[in-house]
Amino acid sequence: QDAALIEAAKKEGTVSVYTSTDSAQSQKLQDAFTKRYGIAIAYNDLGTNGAYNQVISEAAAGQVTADVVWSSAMDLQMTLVKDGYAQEYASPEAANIPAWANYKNILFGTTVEPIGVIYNTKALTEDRLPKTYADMITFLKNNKTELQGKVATFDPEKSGSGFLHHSNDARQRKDFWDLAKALGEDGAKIYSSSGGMKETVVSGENVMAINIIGSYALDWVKESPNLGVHFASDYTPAFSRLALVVNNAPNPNAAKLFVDFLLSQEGQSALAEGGLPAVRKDATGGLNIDTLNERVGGGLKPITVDEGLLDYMEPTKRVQFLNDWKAALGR
Amino acid sequence: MGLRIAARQRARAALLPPQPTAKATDMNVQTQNPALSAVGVAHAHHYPAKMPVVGNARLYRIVVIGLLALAVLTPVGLIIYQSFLTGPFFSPRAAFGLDAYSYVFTDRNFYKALGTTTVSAFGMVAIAVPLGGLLSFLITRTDIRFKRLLEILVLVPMFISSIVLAFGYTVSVGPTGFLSLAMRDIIGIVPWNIYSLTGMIVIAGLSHVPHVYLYVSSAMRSLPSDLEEAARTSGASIWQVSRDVTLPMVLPSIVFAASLNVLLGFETFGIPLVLGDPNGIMVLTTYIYKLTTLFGTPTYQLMAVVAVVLLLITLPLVWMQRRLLRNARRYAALGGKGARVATLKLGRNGQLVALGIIGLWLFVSVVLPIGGITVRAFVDAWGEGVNLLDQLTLANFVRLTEVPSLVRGMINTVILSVVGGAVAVGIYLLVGLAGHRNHGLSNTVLDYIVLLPRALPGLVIGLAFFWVFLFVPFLTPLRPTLFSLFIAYVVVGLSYGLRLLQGTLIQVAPELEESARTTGATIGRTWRDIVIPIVRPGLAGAWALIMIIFLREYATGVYLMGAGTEVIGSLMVSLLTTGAMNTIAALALISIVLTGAGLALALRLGARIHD
Amino acid sequence: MTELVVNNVQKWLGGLQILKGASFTAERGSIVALLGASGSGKTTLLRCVAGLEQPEIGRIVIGDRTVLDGERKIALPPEQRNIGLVFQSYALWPHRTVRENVGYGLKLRGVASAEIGSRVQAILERLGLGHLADRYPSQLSGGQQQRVAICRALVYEPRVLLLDEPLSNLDAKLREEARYWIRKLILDLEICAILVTHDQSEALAAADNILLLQDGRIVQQGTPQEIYSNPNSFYSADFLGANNIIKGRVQTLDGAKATIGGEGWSLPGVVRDAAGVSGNSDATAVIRVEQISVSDKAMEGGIEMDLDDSIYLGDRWEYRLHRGGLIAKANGALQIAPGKVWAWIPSDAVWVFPAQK
Amino acid sequence: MTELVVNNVQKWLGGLQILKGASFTAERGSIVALLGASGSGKTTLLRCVAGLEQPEIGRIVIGDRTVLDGERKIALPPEQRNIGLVFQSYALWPHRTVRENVGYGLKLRGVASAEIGSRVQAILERLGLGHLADRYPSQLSGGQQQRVAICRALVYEPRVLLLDEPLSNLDAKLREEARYWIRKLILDLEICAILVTHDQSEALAAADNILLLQDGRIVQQGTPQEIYSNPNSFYSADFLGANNIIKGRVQTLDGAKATIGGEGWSLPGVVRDAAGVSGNSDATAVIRVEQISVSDKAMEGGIEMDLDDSIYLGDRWEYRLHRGGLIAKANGALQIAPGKVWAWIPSDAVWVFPAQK
Ligand SMILES: Nc1ncnc2c1ncn2[C@@H]1O[C@H](COP(=O)(O)OP(=O)(O)OP(=O)(O)O)[C@@H](O)[C@H]1O
Ligand SMILES: Nc1ncnc2c1ncn2[C@@H]1O[C@H](COP(=O)(O)OP(=O)(O)OP(=O)(O)O)[C@@H](O)[C@H]1O
Ligand SMILES: [Mg+2]
Ligand SMILES: [Mg+2]
Repeated sequence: QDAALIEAAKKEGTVSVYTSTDSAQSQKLQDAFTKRYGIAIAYNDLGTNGAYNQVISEAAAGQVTADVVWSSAMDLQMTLVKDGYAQEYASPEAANIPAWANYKNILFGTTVEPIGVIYNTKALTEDRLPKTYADMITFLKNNKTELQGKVATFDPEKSGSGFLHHSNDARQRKDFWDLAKALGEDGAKIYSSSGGMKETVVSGENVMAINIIGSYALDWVKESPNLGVHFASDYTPAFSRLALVVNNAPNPNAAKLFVDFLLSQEGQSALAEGGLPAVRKDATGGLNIDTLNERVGGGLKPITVDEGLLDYMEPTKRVQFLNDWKAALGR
Repeated sequence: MGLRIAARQRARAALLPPQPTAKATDMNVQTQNPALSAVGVAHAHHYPAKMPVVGNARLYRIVVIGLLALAVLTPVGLIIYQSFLTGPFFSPRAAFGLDAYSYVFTDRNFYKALGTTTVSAFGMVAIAVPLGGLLSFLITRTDIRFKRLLEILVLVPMFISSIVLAFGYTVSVGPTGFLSLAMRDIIGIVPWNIYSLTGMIVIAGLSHVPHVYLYVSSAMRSLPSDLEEAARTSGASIWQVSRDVTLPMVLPSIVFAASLNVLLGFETFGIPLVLGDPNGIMVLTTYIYKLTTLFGTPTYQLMAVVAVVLLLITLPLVWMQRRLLRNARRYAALGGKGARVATLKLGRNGQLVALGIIGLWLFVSVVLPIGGITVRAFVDAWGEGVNLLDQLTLANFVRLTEVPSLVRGMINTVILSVVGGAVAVGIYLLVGLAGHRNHGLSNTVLDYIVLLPRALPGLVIGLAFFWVFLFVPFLTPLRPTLFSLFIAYVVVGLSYGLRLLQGTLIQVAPELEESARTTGATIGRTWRDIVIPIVRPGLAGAWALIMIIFLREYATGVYLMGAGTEVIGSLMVSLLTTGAMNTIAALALISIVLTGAGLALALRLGARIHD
Repeated sequence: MTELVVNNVQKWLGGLQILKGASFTAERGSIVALLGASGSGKTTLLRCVAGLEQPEIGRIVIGDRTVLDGERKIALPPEQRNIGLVFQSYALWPHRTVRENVGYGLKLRGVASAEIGSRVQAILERLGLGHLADRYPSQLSGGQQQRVAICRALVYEPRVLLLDEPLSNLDAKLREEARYWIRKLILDLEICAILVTHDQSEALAAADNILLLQDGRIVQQGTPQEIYSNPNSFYSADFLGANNIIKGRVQTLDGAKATIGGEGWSLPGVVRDAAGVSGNSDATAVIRVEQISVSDKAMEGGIEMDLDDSIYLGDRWEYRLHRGGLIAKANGALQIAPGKVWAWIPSDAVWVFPAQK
Repeated sequence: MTELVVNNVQKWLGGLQILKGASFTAERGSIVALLGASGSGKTTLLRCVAGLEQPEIGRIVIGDRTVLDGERKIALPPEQRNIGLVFQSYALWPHRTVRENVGYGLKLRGVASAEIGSRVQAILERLGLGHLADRYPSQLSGGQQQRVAICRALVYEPRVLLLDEPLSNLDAKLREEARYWIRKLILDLEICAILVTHDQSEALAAADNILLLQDGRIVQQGTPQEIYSNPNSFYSADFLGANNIIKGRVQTLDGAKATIGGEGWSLPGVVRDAAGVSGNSDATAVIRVEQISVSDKAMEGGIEMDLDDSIYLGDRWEYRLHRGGLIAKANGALQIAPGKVWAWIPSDAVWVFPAQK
């Protein structure tokens, strides 16, 4: 660790983080950081759109207050980078994270969060659940009567995460559209938030929800006895919460120190403890990239942090995708 | 436009003193008074010029209404400006153009959403207004039992934001709600479906009854009973009295409550999001919501266009409202002859029927959603095949206290609603007085700007305020403080609070003010010593209302809150995305309890003033 | 036929007993005037009859229906009592035009709208309001509002008409016309009316019977002439008529005859309320102003007095007289110059009562 | 000294001209009574003086300040005019006790609170309200409220006092007391008062000057005696006094003397308003009731008439007489049995006016 950086950061005394991670999940991380450096965190949980919006608005107004943006909207983060809102920072910890998680020392993946399925244990049993991606398509097709109107998934039109999950699948898998059609045949219901989906599955209103954020789900099942989580063994995509240091950040040193800490073993362990699986292998206290891979059956396929994320930021392509999606779903 | 305003003023003028009309001119000419004929020639075809109205606090009125207009029109203007651009207004790439309009107006989904919204808004009004009027009548004008308790219970549906409310309904009467399951056990099927347009309308309608109740009841409370007694001695039964005297007398508040509810219907977000969205029932607000992510990055110009459409809807509403209420004096009834205020006797059967109606309504709109929330707050699992008793836990509440931002959020919310609410009522009162017995252009301005902020979805107005505080230089230091939230809340609460006060102000008989003036009080003194004390019960009511509104407001704060300025409502929105429904339910329950306590306090204060 | 029976009605308001057992009856086709000092409970009594207040104790019968019975806990609501009430405060509905205000009672009774129109117009014309039918109450003068209130209560021809100072804001001419016409209507329709008024000449002229209310109790009841010429208490004597109130001392007392006197004067009179009047006690005498005749010429049996002033009253002159502590007013047709005059006071016009505080 | 000048005040309300050029002056220490039919504009005129309405045309001066000038566009607000106004509708503040209602004007004038207390109590006692000081207006009877309104306007001793039927809800005794006391106060304080009243005896007794308002114009102005005995128009003659209105035909006309008659009767009289009265034209005569003396004994110069009825009026009897088309009322002290009577009508008491519709 660079002592000068720490010194300068302490002088700044505070770091302002714009994030979509709710503070319950990151409380351990925040506490650990503040305890270690005595630097206060102004923790702004703004949601993905809120964070993006505030950063670009502040920049335009010349009133930048954000130091670090730490958001799960990978595509929006990449857009910020591309549009020049982020500054390069060669973190000494960058070497300890996988290469796919480091985009040109500007954008860093901090977590690896699997995308999976949740189901109501009173309605479905573990053994009935399909093992692979392809099985899932068959399963949906074969149990139409049982599942009619009782399958939930993200609405890519209203949810940025949903769009990311679906469009990533579409990029990775040719049979994605078969899945979409199968969902359509089951009369799947679409939701704009994880919360909405979880609640309906907990209550049995929906039997299962597909393409849900698995890291959350792993926590949920601890509390809700009638909820189960499931991952396909051959293909479990995972997204990552990306962090960047904002251009002209008012507290650049504290910002850099915070990013360092996010990627450090201590920070990663604190994240894992809060239920956000660490991208580092050596993180303890919860799932890390290796233990997670085991947990999901070995098919973990993290989404690479690269320009590919911007594919669907292009309006025509995006609209095309959404139209295809709606057509497949029969809406 | 200018011409039309002038014409309207003239039409209105005919009912207000002193007014020029053709008839008056004729008489003027005919008069034989010699002193006049000299002047009369000059005035032959003119009505004598109006005398200047002095001592009428003109400057005060102009300044206050001007400031208010500034506070409302700045964000609104920003939205309108944004709608004519091709990108975010602050982006160097943004250019003028109607692209956004052409996108929205050629989008099939927009029309579908508009249609659905219209149906649901008017459906909601059709349920809420009659029920609200009936409730107000029963509670304020009759000797119905349990009045004190009912007064609070009736407002409970307002305690919670519509998202939480809708969520509460899913827990109780959703497809696997505890009541639905019980019903299915008894008759085999669940005879209702809340995930439908009808379900949305009924729920929205029932839960907006308090919005009507508040306005109408405060007007009814100050109605002297001799008017009703006169009708009863003429042979009218209680119901005829309420239909023929009480309701028409409070027409201004009913009309306002109706137009406000139409707007609320257009603006409501939580209920369609939770109940309509999964089945693809889309309304304008969820349509706007979609526009924030549809293109990856937020498309402000499209949102702005839809917001402009919503703004345009207010104009005919206000116009109609103004026409209906042209002759305000007709509703001034708080006369100078100290009439005794007595309540109508319901009789035994009347009591039973009335309590039955209220009980049923309370069951549907209070017990069901709040029961749902309460159940959810104390369990981790529910629904099909789950025995709720096995699931009881306090963990959800314990978790709240562990997260500093949630604790801060609760404190901030209480400060903002209790203190901020009181200050806001003070501000509304200043504005209300500025418009009181004022018939000029400034009053027209007031009428229109009052409803404007309510037409905009909270999310949009919050965003606009965020920009205002970001881009207006001397405001920037206020952005990270609660003050920015407060200002936005004041504007959002304007249509609720100001109108409530205006409705009460209108009922103060002019003689009461005139007698103070002739006794030697200036207009300011008159307001302070006569008008304000007379409307004080209304003030307490307004405070209670604003407190509730601020407590449960969620959308406005989404963009404005930051570290240290969290508020419960907006925190719940972000919790929704991570799926922490347990926490949301616990938070909601706490905020319901807080609201109930605050309201009881406000009513107590108001009550003491009233007796 | 008896149309209205009020029996021992007692009513508390704000912790005070306002009515302390009021009883009276009223006949069909007659007007009963309810007189009493301001605050004596007239309005409250009317409101009890109308059913707008629920007396705690008492019984009220209208026609052949018991509308109130404190013991049997019967209390019909106002709308079932078939009454008409003119409020002291008018209580016009500000949101309705004059026509609508007046027509409302008919509408409630299901009268065809054409007939409503003509009946309303007729009654409005009757009281000189025909041209104001489309105005709102706030556009009327006080007297016009009052007349509308009268029309509203009368138009549907109720069984019992309750009038609370219905003419107080009308000028003499209009008042007389309205009174005449109300009286006629009441006789024609054979209804019964209770008229609260503060104007005794109105009560004396218009009523068949007068009730005198004092402090929540009816203290005297009778025809106008009875009440006027046979008051049974100082309150009754004093309340009606224009009076000279004379404080003195009983000088001689012989059965109902007494002489009351003071410094330099004494007057023979009759005792009207014996309780508290005894030889040499203080007493108060009441002499109706019109009973004293004054002349500037010596008069046999007259008392010599000083005239301080003659005041013009339009149809007559008022004389201010005194003799020692005896101060009196009297009327006459002529102006008399101040100075010595002779006053003639018949001894049966000097009513002696116990001393009043 | 002239305290109030009202000059050519014109006012429109709701598109109608309500005041059509009212002018008058009022002196310090005097009471001006404003009389006029209901709806003639009395209240409106008072409101203009008070500054509650802004006349479009006219000038009003109070003391030495021009408070209104239509041409120079001056219009002082009510609170700068130093007036007191008693509203026809009382306009008591419902949220204040009687004491607070009355004390408000003093408080505004910065009087020390101890003094306020004593002055308020004194004035309340004066009008018999001392025990009600802590009540709210809604707990008072109508007459009590009215008295509170009077106290409120008087307590701070304004320069000009405007009273809009201030005594209409009081009974005769109370009214007389209040009137007497108001009058005394006005003389003592040397203020000037405009009294609107519908009660002509009140106007005649209390006022130094009477203004007669007809349809927004002042048609006659003078001392009570002038107005009563020298009316210049039918409206004036008819408005005041108790009158016999007699329709007939002019039979002879000789300067101011005329004989009016009809079927079976004729009366000599004087012409009071010549416009429209000519030989053989229709005419209307006004005879004050008190001018006719009636006797059941033949009287020289008397007219033989039929007495239909004697009606008891308390202090006197009213006789209903007729002779052919001549119908008249007269008063007397005695009851006379129906039948033939003789009426004596002085010819200068028969006022002949043009025929009225
Ligand atoms: N706002 C209004 N619009 C139209 N006409 C009005 C309005 N206000 C009053 N008037 C009319 O003006 C006339 C004068 O009213 P005002 O109150 O001055 O009468 P008034 O002489 O006081 O009568 P009263 O003795 O009955 O109180 C009335 O005929 C009334 O109908
Ligand atoms: N709510 C109340 N609380 C206490 N006292 C009351 C209340 N209402 C009326 N009173 C008192 O009851 C008494 C009778 O009132 P009421 O109105 O019947 O008098 P009234 O005879 O009609 O007098 P007026 O001639 O002045 O109208 C009054 O002394 C009044 O002060
Ligand atoms: Mg009364
Ligand atoms: Mg008037």
